[in-house]
Amino acid sequence: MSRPPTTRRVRTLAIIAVVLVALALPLTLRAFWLQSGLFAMAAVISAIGLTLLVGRSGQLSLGHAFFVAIGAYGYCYLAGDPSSPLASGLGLPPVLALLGAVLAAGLAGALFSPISGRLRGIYLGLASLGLVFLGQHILFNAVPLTGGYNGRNAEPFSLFGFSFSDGTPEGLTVLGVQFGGLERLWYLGLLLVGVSWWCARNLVRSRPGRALATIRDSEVAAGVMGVNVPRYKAAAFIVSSMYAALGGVLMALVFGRIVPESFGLTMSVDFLVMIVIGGIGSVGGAVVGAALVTLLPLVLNRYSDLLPLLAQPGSSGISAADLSRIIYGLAIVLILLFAHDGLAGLGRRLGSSFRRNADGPGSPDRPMSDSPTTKELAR
Amino acid sequence: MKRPLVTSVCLMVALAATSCGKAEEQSGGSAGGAAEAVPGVTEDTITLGSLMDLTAVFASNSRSILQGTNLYWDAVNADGGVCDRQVELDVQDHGYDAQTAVSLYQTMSGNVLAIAPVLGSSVITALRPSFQEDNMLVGMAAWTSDVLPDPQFQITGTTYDIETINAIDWLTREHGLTSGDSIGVVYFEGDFGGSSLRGAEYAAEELGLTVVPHQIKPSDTDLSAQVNAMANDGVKAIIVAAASPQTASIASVAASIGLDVPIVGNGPAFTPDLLDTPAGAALEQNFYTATSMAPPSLEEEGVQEFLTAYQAEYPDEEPIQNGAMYGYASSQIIHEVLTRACEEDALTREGLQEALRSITDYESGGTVAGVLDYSDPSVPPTREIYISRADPAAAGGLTAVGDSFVSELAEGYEFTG
Amino acid sequence: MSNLFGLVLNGLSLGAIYALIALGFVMIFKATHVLNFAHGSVLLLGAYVVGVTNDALGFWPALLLGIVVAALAAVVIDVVIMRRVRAADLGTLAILTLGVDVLMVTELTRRLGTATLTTGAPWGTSTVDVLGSSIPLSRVIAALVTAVVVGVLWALFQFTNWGIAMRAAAADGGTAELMGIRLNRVAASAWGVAGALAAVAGIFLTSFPSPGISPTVGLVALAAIPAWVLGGFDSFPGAVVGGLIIGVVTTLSAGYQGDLTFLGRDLAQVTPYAVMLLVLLIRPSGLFGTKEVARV
Amino acid sequence: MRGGGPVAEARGATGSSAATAGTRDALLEVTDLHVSYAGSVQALRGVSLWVPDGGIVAVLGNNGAGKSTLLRAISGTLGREGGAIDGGSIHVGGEPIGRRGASDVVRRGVLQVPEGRRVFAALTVEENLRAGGTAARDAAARDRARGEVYDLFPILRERRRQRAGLLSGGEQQMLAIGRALMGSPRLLLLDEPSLGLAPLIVEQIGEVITEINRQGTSVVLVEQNAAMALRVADHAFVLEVGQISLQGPAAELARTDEVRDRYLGVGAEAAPATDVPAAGATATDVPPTGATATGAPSADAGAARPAGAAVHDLVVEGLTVRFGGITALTDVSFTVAPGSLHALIGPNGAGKSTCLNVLSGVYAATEGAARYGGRDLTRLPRHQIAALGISRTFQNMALSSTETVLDNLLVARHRHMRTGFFSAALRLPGARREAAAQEATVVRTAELLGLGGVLHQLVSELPYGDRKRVELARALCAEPGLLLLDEPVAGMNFNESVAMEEAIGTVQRELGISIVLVEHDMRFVMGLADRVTVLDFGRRIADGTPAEVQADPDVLRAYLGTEQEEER
Repeated sequence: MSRPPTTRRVRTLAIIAVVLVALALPLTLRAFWLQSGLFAMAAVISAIGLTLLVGRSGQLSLGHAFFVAIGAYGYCYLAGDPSSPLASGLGLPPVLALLGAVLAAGLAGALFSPISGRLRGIYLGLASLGLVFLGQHILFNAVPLTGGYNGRNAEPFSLFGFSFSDGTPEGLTVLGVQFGGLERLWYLGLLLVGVSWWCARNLVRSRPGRALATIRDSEVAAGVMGVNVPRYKAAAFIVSSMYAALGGVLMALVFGRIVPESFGLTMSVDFLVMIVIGGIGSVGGAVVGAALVTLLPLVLNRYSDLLPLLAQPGSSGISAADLSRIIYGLAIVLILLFAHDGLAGLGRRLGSSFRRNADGPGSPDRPMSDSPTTKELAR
Repeated sequence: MKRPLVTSVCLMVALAATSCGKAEEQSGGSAGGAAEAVPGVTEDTITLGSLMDLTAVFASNSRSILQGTNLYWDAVNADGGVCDRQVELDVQDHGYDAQTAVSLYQTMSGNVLAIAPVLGSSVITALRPSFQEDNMLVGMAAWTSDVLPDPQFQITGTTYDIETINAIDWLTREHGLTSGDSIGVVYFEGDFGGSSLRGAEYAAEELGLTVVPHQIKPSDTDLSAQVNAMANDGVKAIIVAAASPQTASIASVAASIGLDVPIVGNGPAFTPDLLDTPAGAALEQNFYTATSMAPPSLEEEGVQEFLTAYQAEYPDEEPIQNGAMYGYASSQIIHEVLTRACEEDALTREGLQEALRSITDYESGGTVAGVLDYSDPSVPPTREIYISRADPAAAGGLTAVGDSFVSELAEGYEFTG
Repeated sequence: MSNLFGLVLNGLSLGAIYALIALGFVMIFKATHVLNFAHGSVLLLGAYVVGVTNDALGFWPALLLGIVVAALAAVVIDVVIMRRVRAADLGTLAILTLGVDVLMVTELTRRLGTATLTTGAPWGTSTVDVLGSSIPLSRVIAALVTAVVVGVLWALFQFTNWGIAMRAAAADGGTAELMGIRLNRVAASAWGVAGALAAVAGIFLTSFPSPGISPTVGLVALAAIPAWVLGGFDSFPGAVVGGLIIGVVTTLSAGYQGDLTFLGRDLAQVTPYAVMLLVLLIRPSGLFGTKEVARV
Repeated sequence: MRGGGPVAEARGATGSSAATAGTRDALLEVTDLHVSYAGSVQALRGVSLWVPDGGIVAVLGNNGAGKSTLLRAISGTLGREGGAIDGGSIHVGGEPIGRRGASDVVRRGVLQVPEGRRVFAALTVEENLRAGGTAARDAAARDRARGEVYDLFPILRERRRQRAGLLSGGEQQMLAIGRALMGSPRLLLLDEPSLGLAPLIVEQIGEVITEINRQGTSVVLVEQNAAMALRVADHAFVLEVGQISLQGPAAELARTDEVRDRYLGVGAEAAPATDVPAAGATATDVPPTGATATGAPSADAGAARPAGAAVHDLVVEGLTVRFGGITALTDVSFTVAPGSLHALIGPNGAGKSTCLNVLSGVYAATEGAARYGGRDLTRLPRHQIAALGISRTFQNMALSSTETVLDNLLVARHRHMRTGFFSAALRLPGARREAAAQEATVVRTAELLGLGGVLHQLVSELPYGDRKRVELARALCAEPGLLLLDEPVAGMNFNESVAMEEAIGTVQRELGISIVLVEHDMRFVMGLADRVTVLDFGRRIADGTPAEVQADPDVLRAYLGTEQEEER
């Protein structure tokens, strides 16, 4: 979309500002914030993939956690120590393992495409839910590959001997801050998020992106315009799976150890919460939604004990933990009640109302029925 | 127009300024020379961290553990504390989510001397590398042998596999279980159930029994299919390595289909209010627990002390044997560790580890079976257990059957973890 | 052989409970196109109310109260929250109900605390002998109640104005509105009935052979999702048949787990979803669901 | 035919300002009504009309003229479609209809029979009637109403246990009317009751309407079938692009050339475009668009031409399409010569769109073939048909409304582009070059159709007429050899449709492509087409030049009904 040049310049400057701040953050953030931020980054990458799938091609998926798991476990297996007695690996260099894991998820997405191509809307959503349960079953039972219930360790990421997950080589210090594993991983995370965002924005504005949007709005129109609909739907699934997997790899790196319990229904639903709160179909919305959904519970948990009038853990009053869950639930409800097209829609409306104030009265807001929705799919 | 850039430059400057703060904190934390710099220890307080599940599946268990823990430390603090310091507990809720736990641990680790108690096997698994890195003493609200021989972990009593071996041995002695018989094992996937199943398989192998395993999840509460299957396999006893809802279901279904066999549960398999449920009669008939944690009704000094304190604090509630008793007993041991470290003037994480391993003959006053010996991290501190019978008349719903004991079979068990 | 027979009987009776839950899903979906993630917590609420009041009131009044409270809670969710966003898309609606679910489960978990509540159902732990297989009496009653509920629902749909209005609104809301049918009332009543069904299912799910009311009971409602899906989203007969199939599949895979270890442990957790996927592969709109028509 | 009755005074054709005195006894009074959808698309722009108590009023208009919007506004169901009343008022029996719900309107005795019947297919006839009676006061009133409906439609009594979905079209229409009568209406709103029905059945429906009215119910009859409507009604209003362009006593209107031309499709030669002052005068706020661009195409179209697809004969042979039990097309054959404009006409529901849908692969043919360039289109998936150089527009438009015009147009370049996911995601140089080149091509075509200024706007922000042109532009951007147009001027005002006519004519002449055109607007068709195929009830009833077809008695009968024919 082209905008007036001034708006574009403001946007560019804002992006530069955000990037600069993000680059400087490890200088000041404590470990908790770095760790939480990295979790958010992992979620952001996967959520971008899901919003491409749901918001762009109109395929509802509740199976995203499955592909995240393939990324996480794929990386751990490919990079893992071949001689480990519990869960062995192939011992590939981490970079290759990362690429391999992402490709493996793409392959899994392709294998699922015969089903995803046949089903629509809520049917596809709940069929993919089945994928999560099947996937978790495999994670629990394929012990030699996955380590079973106890999971397996993630090999630290390194490039040419420079480790991103621990402190080797030692003694890297910037402005008096020692750059250990988390600080270094932060930059790897930023890089991956940046590349993911950039690719997603490019895709949305390209030939495949337009084809997907047309499929979302009318499969018939897309077909008539020469789009091979089944193939593009499958491709959207594959791309989204690869994004999920990339997020999964980062997640494994941040965790250091992955367990199958993480990759369940809750994770899948959380991803849906992220893109819905952010505004379905909006890459920026997915980023904000993912950050919000990941950070909100962590921060609330961490700091809600600062609030007064809370009961001690173990007694029966409302404890800090309960309160943080309640705030989380309320946040979901309130955001969607007052902005059913998510934060992206809210932002758009605020933006356009600013513009309108500047330009005098203009057209009112666009209604729900025109936003890219999955409503039609439900039928 | 240019505001974003200006803002960002300002922010950068601010960040650079605060980075000095972080730098100082980092150097302070890693140097760790003076006693003042030890995380979680100040002039007048010792802070212990606790990672519990207060909102998800193990919420009720976590709450009762914290009841026992609070009970103990409140008494200690009223008594002047440890090492002239008050003991404080920093409790965080991970909601049984490993990711949350990992994040919470990041903040907690810099502010606490040790982590006790921590609940949730997937949480412990996910945090294990961090525990090792931080040299953190971890009081574990679980009895799995999977953590052996990591020296960080403090286990209160023996492990599930030993409990199960002792229980099966006891069944052969008291309930006529003989070679060729089958025993059913209903277990949670994961280290709790896995540990118990390993013990059962070892004992079965040694005694010529057949194990019929049934793996379940904590959300399974209707076990009629499994019990029917076990009845068809003609099991002579059932081991429950699961939680109390599963115990209740197994006992009541077994009774309803006429499967009249002893049911022995590991520690977490029982809570006293099960006896008020429709399963009560069946439990009274056939249910036993096998664990190092004493039944609250036990006529021993330490246990009675606990019971009195508990009843004074929570007059309307029954002490949950596995929860409150564990919280109390494990705090006793952490207390001992802190006292010893204090005596050595080594109230540091390393000092705590050494203090734990210096304990060779701790007697808990009956709350934990046997004499605890923590010197060898590759084995649990004891192999003794109590067998207790479900008894609505007794405090905590359990009455000990005989004294604590260890079987020869259990003595001979070797830990593979 | 008698083992198989017993397991199938057990499965059917368990399936009857799933059917009650799935009927609620269908009801809400047909009336408002919502995938209701809060269904489990409504179920839990119903059971909880029975659990805390049955000592004081006796079982039957407590049961009635539980059903009424659950139905009201569902109606309140619809009227206060869902009604404001009727036109929103499927994902938004589902996530909204998820937010409600988080709120309800948190509060109920907190209230349940450490106590194990029981429903105090008069059928206790009795069992019934059916052709040599013993079935818990509560399950037999559950199956009977489901049969009665299905019959009553059918009759309501067939013979009452409410039923006709409901079916008309589900078939074509716009036209129904033109006929003076108040869609909001129809929607609220559908939620209410679904809530009541959930409460009934909740009572059976927390009665023998289950031990009592625990916060995880709400999760069991999710186990009814495969039943709902494989029956077809908008089909009442589908919900019943789907429930029965999933019930039988679950008990069979739990009962024969010992012989099926090569498929991994704890098979009963995945078989419902595997069956659901298989059915969807062959029939993309479930067994009884309305086929989607491509429109231009 | 009713002679007397309180027929309102025949006002001048342009006198559609606020109705004031003289309508006190009006049962329904709509005053200066403005309705818009999505905040931007104006569907009604100051419509005033009234229905006297006991009268029958016809509202005539083409597709998209705003007829359905008017009904939605009256029945209180605008919100469902994202529409809102921006100004004006609606009174029933002297009381204003506020913005309260539809059920409130029903309870005041206004019931609507929706377009396309929309019976509840899975419910029985009796249950459908009960669904209609939910608003009735009590059980006795309901029973009485049911008795009356069964008396009116004996066939429904016979079939009361049958599922409504199994009824024939005519029976379904009767059921839909009966269902609304169950609410004992004072005012019945009928939305295109003749849609897709055989002339005989349409006659019956007309009689039924008269009978219902005789029993004391006022009727608003919204129709495209002007013949039947004007015969039944006392008074008629003609809606055109959201405004009343003509009104008067029905009998008088039926005799005017204007109506005969525009809505009966005859006498096109007799009434040239310049003789329609009413439409022209009321449509001043719509910018004359495509017309300005008509000079330019020759050069630009030439530029777009070389890459275009080859143009072949389209030979349709024995095409039959069945959906379930319904036969939509029966043994239809016609041939479209390369470079010609072939019109496909017929009453609503004749199977024209179905035919187009088969040609573009949207529907599967049951029998028959459609050969183009040696390939049988009925055997190809949609995207392969597109690859042969066949492109189409959709009657209801299938644009991505949240995307920009440019993006919508670029989709049509899909088959001319090669950028895949990988090169697109990484913005490889090849992808960037290709995107720039294709964008330039698309911009040329957009400018050809006067869309150059709106390329970066979202489709949802455009007025209806512009959207229709985006739809056409998209089809053209695909550089087709065969272009299928489904009602390109539906809902356009006169000037817009003239502009569109010129644009299509230019496109066809300059590009030399074949066009198959489905359209209702006879004047439009007759001015453009080289050859016309007429469908009725899925069968071909005539085929020939416009002049031949216009003279064909079968065609006249299909369009105007038997009675009208006799009158001539």
